[in-house]
Amino acid sequence: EPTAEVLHWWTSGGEAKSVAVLQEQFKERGGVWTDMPVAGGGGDAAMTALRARVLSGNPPTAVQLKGPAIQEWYEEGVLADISDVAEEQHWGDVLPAQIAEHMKCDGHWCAAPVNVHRVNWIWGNKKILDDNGIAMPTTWEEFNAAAEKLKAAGITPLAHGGQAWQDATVFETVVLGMGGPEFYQKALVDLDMDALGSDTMIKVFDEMRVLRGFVDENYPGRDWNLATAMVMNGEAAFQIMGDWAKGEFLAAGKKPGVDFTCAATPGHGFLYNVDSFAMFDVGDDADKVAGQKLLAELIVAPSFQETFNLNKGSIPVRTDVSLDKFDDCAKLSSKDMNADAKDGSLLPSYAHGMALRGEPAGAITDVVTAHFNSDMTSEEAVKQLQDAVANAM
Amino acid sequence: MSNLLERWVPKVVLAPTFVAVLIFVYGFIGWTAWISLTKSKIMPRYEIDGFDQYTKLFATPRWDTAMNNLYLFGGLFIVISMVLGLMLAIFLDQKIRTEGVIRTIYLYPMALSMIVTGTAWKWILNPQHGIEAMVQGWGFAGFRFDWLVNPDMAIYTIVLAGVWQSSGFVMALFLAGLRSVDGEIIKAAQVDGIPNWRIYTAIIIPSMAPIFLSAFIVLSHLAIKSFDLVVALTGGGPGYATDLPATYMYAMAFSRGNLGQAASSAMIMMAVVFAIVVPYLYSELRAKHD
Amino acid sequence: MTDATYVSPLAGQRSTSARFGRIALRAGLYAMLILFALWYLMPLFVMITTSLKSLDEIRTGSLVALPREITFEPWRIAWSQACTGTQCEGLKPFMWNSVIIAIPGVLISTLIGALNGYVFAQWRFRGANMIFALLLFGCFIPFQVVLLPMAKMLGILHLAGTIPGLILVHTIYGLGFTTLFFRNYYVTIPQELVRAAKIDGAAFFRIFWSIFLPLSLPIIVVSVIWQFTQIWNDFLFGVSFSGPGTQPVTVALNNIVNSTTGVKAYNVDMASAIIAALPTLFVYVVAGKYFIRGLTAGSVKG
Amino acid sequence: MAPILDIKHLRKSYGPVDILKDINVSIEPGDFLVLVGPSGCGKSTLLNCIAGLEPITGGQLQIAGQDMTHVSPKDRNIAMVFQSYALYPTMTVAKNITFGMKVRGVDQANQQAKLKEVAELLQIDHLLNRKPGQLSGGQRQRVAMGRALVREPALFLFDEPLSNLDAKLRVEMRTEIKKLHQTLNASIVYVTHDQIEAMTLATKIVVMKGGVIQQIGTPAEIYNQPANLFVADFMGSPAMNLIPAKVARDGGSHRIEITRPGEAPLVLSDPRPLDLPGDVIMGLRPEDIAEAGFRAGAQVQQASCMVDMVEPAGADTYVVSSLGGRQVTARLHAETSARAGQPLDLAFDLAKVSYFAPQTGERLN
Amino acid sequence: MAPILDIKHLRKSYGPVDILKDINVSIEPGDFLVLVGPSGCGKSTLLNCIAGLEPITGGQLQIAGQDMTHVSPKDRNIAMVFQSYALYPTMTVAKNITFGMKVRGVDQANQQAKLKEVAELLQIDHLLNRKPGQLSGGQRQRVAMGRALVREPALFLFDEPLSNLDAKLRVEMRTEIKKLHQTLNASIVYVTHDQIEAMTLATKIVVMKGGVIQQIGTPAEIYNQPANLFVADFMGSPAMNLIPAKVARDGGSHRIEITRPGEAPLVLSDPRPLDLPGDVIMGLRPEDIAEAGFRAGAQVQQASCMVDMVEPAGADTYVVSSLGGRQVTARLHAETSARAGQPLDLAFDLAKVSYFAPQTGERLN
Ligand SMILES: Nc1ncnc2c1ncn2[C@@H]1O[C@H](COP(=O)(O)OP(=O)(O)OP(=O)(O)O)[C@@H](O)[C@H]1O
Ligand SMILES: Nc1ncnc2c1ncn2[C@@H]1O[C@H](COP(=O)(O)OP(=O)(O)OP(=O)(O)O)[C@@H](O)[C@H]1O
Ligand SMILES: [Mg+2]
Ligand SMILES: [Mg+2]
Repeated sequence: EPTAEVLHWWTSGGEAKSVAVLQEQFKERGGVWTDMPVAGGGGDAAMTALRARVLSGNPPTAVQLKGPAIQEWYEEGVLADISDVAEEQHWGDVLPAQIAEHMKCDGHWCAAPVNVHRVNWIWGNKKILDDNGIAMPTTWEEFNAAAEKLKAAGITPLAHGGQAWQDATVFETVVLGMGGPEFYQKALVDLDMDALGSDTMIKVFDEMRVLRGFVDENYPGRDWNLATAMVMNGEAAFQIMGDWAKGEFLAAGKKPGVDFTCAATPGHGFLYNVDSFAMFDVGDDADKVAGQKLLAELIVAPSFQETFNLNKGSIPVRTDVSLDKFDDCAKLSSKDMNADAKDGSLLPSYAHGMALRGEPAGAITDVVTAHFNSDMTSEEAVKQLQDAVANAM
Repeated sequence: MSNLLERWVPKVVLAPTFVAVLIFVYGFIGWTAWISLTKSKIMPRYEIDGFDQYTKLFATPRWDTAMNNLYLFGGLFIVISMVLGLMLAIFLDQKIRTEGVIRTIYLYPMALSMIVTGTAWKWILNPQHGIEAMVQGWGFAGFRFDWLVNPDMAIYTIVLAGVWQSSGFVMALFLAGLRSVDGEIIKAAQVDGIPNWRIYTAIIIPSMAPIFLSAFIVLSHLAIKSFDLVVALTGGGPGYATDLPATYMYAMAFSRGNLGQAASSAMIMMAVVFAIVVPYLYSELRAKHD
Repeated sequence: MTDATYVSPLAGQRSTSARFGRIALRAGLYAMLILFALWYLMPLFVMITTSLKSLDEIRTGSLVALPREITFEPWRIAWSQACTGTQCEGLKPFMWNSVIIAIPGVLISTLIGALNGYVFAQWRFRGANMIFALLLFGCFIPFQVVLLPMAKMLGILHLAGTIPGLILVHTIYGLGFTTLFFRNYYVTIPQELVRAAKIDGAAFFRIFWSIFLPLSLPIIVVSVIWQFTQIWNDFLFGVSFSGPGTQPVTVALNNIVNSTTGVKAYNVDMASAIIAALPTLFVYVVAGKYFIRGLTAGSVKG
Repeated sequence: MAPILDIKHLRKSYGPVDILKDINVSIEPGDFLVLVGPSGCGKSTLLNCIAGLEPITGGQLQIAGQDMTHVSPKDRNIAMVFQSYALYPTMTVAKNITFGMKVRGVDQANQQAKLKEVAELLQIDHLLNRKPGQLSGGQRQRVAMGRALVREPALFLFDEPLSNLDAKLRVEMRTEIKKLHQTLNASIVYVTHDQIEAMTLATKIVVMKGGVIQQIGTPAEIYNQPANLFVADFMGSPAMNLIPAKVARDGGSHRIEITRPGEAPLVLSDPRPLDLPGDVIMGLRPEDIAEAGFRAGAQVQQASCMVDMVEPAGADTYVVSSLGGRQVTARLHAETSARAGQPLDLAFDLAKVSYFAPQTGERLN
Repeated sequence: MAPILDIKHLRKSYGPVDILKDINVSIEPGDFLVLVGPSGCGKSTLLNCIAGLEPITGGQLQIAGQDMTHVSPKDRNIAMVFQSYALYPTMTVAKNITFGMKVRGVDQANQQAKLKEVAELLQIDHLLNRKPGQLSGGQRQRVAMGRALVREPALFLFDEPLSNLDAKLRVEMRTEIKKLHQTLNASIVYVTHDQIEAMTLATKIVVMKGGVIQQIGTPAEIYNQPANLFVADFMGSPAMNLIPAKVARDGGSHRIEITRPGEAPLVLSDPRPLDLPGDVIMGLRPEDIAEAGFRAGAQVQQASCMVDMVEPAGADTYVVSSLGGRQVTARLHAETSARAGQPLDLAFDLAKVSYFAPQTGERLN
């Protein structure tokens, strides 16, 4: 019988229920699911455990992995090939090409995608915006202007949590918004030195500095959900955060379009954060191999895609899943994804480990967060950015 | 014959520990040293590459911050915990009727996972929710307590929470030490007209010198390994203002998949520890020999 | 006779004022103790109040205020319903894992530490100090460094993902501390006791068992408190070297508390943390009773 | 003048066990009180109570006219030498001795002068840099003495301070203590098991037994007129001979008859005007039984006795004979010709006799 | 028969300090060796070396004919009473005493029997359930004794085992130890500062000073023929009078001249066939100087001396006079009529005199 030991970091209520669906389906198909959840640090703890498991010669069968980390593990020679399932299920046809690319190692399939989170969302408190006559901004200039207005009205314009990954999240949306998709690709995906050192980048940092002016002074260390609560409670007007923030709004009984609004961050493009499962090489243990295949098949199958993403707030990775049951924000997200996939503005989020491997991504974050939390000049930040990236290569 | 055996007993007793330490400490340090010379990424690789990792390490501003923080945090944390722990132990040693309850209160922070207490501290220290807001609410509008969000002061909040968490244990350690001092000697001092505080400073505490060594080692260990504390309280922030070598190392090894870098930072950290601890150990063990 | 019963008024005054001073001193002492107790309790207060609030109240109210309406739901959830993965049974199932890791781990490392300390303090041989120093330095090895080679070792020993494996790891890295505690306690015990026991014909282990262990209560308490806390609260080893069925409670707690993109239920988090700490607190209370004074009383003169 | 120490109805118990029962003693300034009694009778406990180291169960205690019952030890102005020494283990000998002075703010020069003086007196000047652990038993004891001697308290408490010293040194120390007492007019409470020490040092001796005071008096009183059988038996070494005797009036004097195994009773006569019952215990110290011809005096009476045992002991020879069913010891000079199993003429000095009631043990004369 | 203990050229030093220097002693089975010497001379250290508790720096040590130099204490078959007691603090008195037996596998019934016997002997049977911390000093010391007495080792080592007991108990204990020695024919090394103990118990006395043996001999030899000035001065209390004197041949005898302040020199004559130099130190014990008329003997010579001081001490009275520039003590009976400042006829027993060379201190006769 197919068996699978699944290492993942989806542990909180909503997430856990979502995975439980998969577990149910797996069991229905006669599989034995061993759960190995490890939360913490956005998967860091799970990665730590994974390394120990691999080194001790006992890797889990399937592991929640994403972005270039998949290829990194592949290079260590520990991933299994699931091309036969992928081909059988015609993944190539139903997945956006960019996203499919993340699932492949050396041309063959080695991971199965679960969902797409959009990172570059900006959330707004509907009432505040209406009261102050502000529409969702579409450019950073608009945003700045609106923010000034709010500030004058005594409202914190931007709710933000001063954690490195949140700083990076804002940063990448600014890079995308001010530099455009092409610049984003060059700077944060290809790590092009010229782009990193360009005037655009200086402007980006300038904007970061401006944004900090819109954040209340108690932001450092704040959890993202507390920032969300600020928007909910009318203490702040906006928050820039991935679509998981929607879960907080919904959990508090807020309605999209009524109590809060969702929109893409100023500028054009779609930053995605795709969760996926990589299959580890389990040798010739037939049960485990069967488990991997079954798991891969179920993950990408429409029924799981639908239920899972309904639970989690993200959107299905398949383009052929009906969105009838999804809310407006999700529909918007899906629409944008399909559109942006065509013009090359569907881009991996660097802040969430989709664009870069750990080392350069971390190096960039170090600079971003250092800049955001000090009085460093933009020029200095750009210089440090170049150094750090060079150092991390 | 049995005599010979007997002379070997102490060594035989120590042997397992010794072997374990050789393998699991010094073997692993050797392994780390090796890895620090390689280009290991997410997993160890064993091809020697040279001292590149060290060069990179020293070029990283974040590492500088981390090391400086370690000195500052370590120094304050150890000294304050020691002083506070000793003080509380002495207080508790005054035939306090509710000793059991108070002792447990002082100790409990050790029992709680910092992942969660960190959140509580974060709220307490947060100017918007915590003490500052509370005191301002009492009418002291000018009151400021914003260390947590001030990059220059945030490290002191780590000290605060660290002391909160560990001083209770140090107290317990000292309490055990205090309780082992012969009561007759204290009586003699009392009759000699020595005031209580002098009895502690001049007679009891000197005879607890070995316990200080224990406390020092435990606290240094905690200082160096403070990881949860930072992660939970400040996440290393604002920026990376409160980064410590342990968080740096963890970030390198596990978040960023740069084992070589992590290994080199571990080696540097151990070298520093060695430089600080060895002289102390030397003097301490020497003195105890006669 | 008369002047024997005569007490000068000054004397009376002085002794009442001395008594008054003593009472004042005592009061000050208690005040200090209570003040510190309050400081120590502050985060616990926040945790407990939060754990008694509903999530709504947390979202909308002040974080550090008293609950408007008390609910025990979060405790129930934490104990038996919170999701730690696909399994949503709270902390309950994980407690036992921690117990069977912690108890042997504590006992073994304390016992070996006591024996080691006994050797280092009372049976010194050439090079013993050197070994002791090596052991101490071992206390400083960063666990991040240990993790990967240890994983490999456990793999080799076929202990990966098992409870004995975890016990082994905790014992090894606890030994430095337990040895340190015991050694530094035993060096203060008069050597004459060993001598008398030797004359009585007792050998190494007998002396240890009959003379030293009974003298060690306070330090055993310290060692047990330390080791139990370390093992019980350990996350890194627990998460790295456990398998699916052997995860300790910290991993579960972490899974409840530490999800990145899920809805944060602070009340359940806090309740979980307190529940997870209860066994440790229990150990503190029980073991704390043995902080006994004057175990060496009357042994030797000098 | 107020007594320097005045103890009234002091009681002390450890749990249910009463250790000290209704102790009443007072000491005038300049008194040298020696406490004697069997091991475990409560001497150290009494000192501890005086010093305030043990809470007392009942009664009252004044030092220098002030009620000190509840005053802490450090405010009682007392110096004490502990039976168990209780040296500060981490301090050198010099520090052990000077520490008290340092705390009291005595200036450095004075400290050193005092230290030097006391160390020389105690012959420990070559040990000043040692730690207690590196000293012999007697040396430790002297350090403990030194710690007390550098002070000038209202009251000294010495608990067997010379027990571990050799005879020569003990004699020297005894002299020094006597000097100290006389020159400083110090008030001292002193516990000893050495009867010579007790006799030569004391101005007042307290004999205790089982936590109860048996007799308080000058050394001569205690020695010559013991208040009861216990004191008689306890003081003096070898102990006083306590011989059961029958008494009969014989005109103005008493006729005293003492049984002897296999011989006619020994008959003595006490001419003193006493009122004795028919049965008494007669107490006579060994030195009051001499070899005939070596003792002169109005009431010395001779009799021939069978010698059971001869014990030479350096300066003296002890001779044991069986009288009244007891082994009676006589102290003879070293050159005596007494041989075991042979009769010997002994001289009994009846002027020195004490009589005790057999039942109560109380003194009768 | 092989000696039970044979020590050859034993040396012991702590770091640079030599504590014991070339010690050579041997003990036959059944010997009762008493070690005496000033405080700090190395007695306890010697016991520790014999027991194997301190590693020795040089030399050799045999017990019962076997080389034990490097054997561990527990295999030496030795019982020891420590000067510092070293009781097991967490064990009751009963456990303290039976621990050794238990370790050696003595069965329960025997243990209890032995315990009972020893506890009664030491009068600690009511204390068996106490911990050491709840005992008085003397009680602790007796427990320490008990621990040794329950065993039957090849050799007993006692380090001042009776120093904290009262005189009466000490005499009783002394008798018990003597009995033990005689009935079990036990071999014993015994340290004491009590000269009576030394004299009455020893079959052999070793006098030490500064880690060097001064004399080994029977009690009578040590007392009557001290090997040098140190031994002469050390043994006996009050000490032997050591009087500088000028000697001149006077036919077959010696004319001995002792200076006196403000008076003509005292002249005595020793008829014994000796070969003395011109200057000697004359040693005469206080008990060998008596009041004229109280001492008989062939060589008793009388002379009138000025009394400087009179010290009554119970049974005796000591009289001090200045002779040869020294304070010379005479031991007189208690009823002497001597008064300070008045002359008194003293009788000197020259048969008992020891002569010493002033420079080397060695005995001359
Ligand atoms: N650990 C040590 N280091 C240095 N010197 C020491 C040490 N232990 C003892 N001594 C010295 O060795 C000498 C002999 O000590 P020991 O205990 O044998 O004396 P003792 O003859 O038993 O004296 P006492 O009669 O006072 O007990 C003493 O002068 C003492 O100071
Ligand atoms: N903590 C205690 N608990 C119970 N009894 C005790 C305690 N301390 C002492 N005693 C008992 O009190 C009595 C008196 O003890 P104390 O030390 O005063 O005797 P002592 O007269 O000094 O005897 P020694 O001459 O042997 O030193 C002893 O019988 C002893 O056993
Ligand atoms: Mg006593
Ligand atoms: Mg000694």
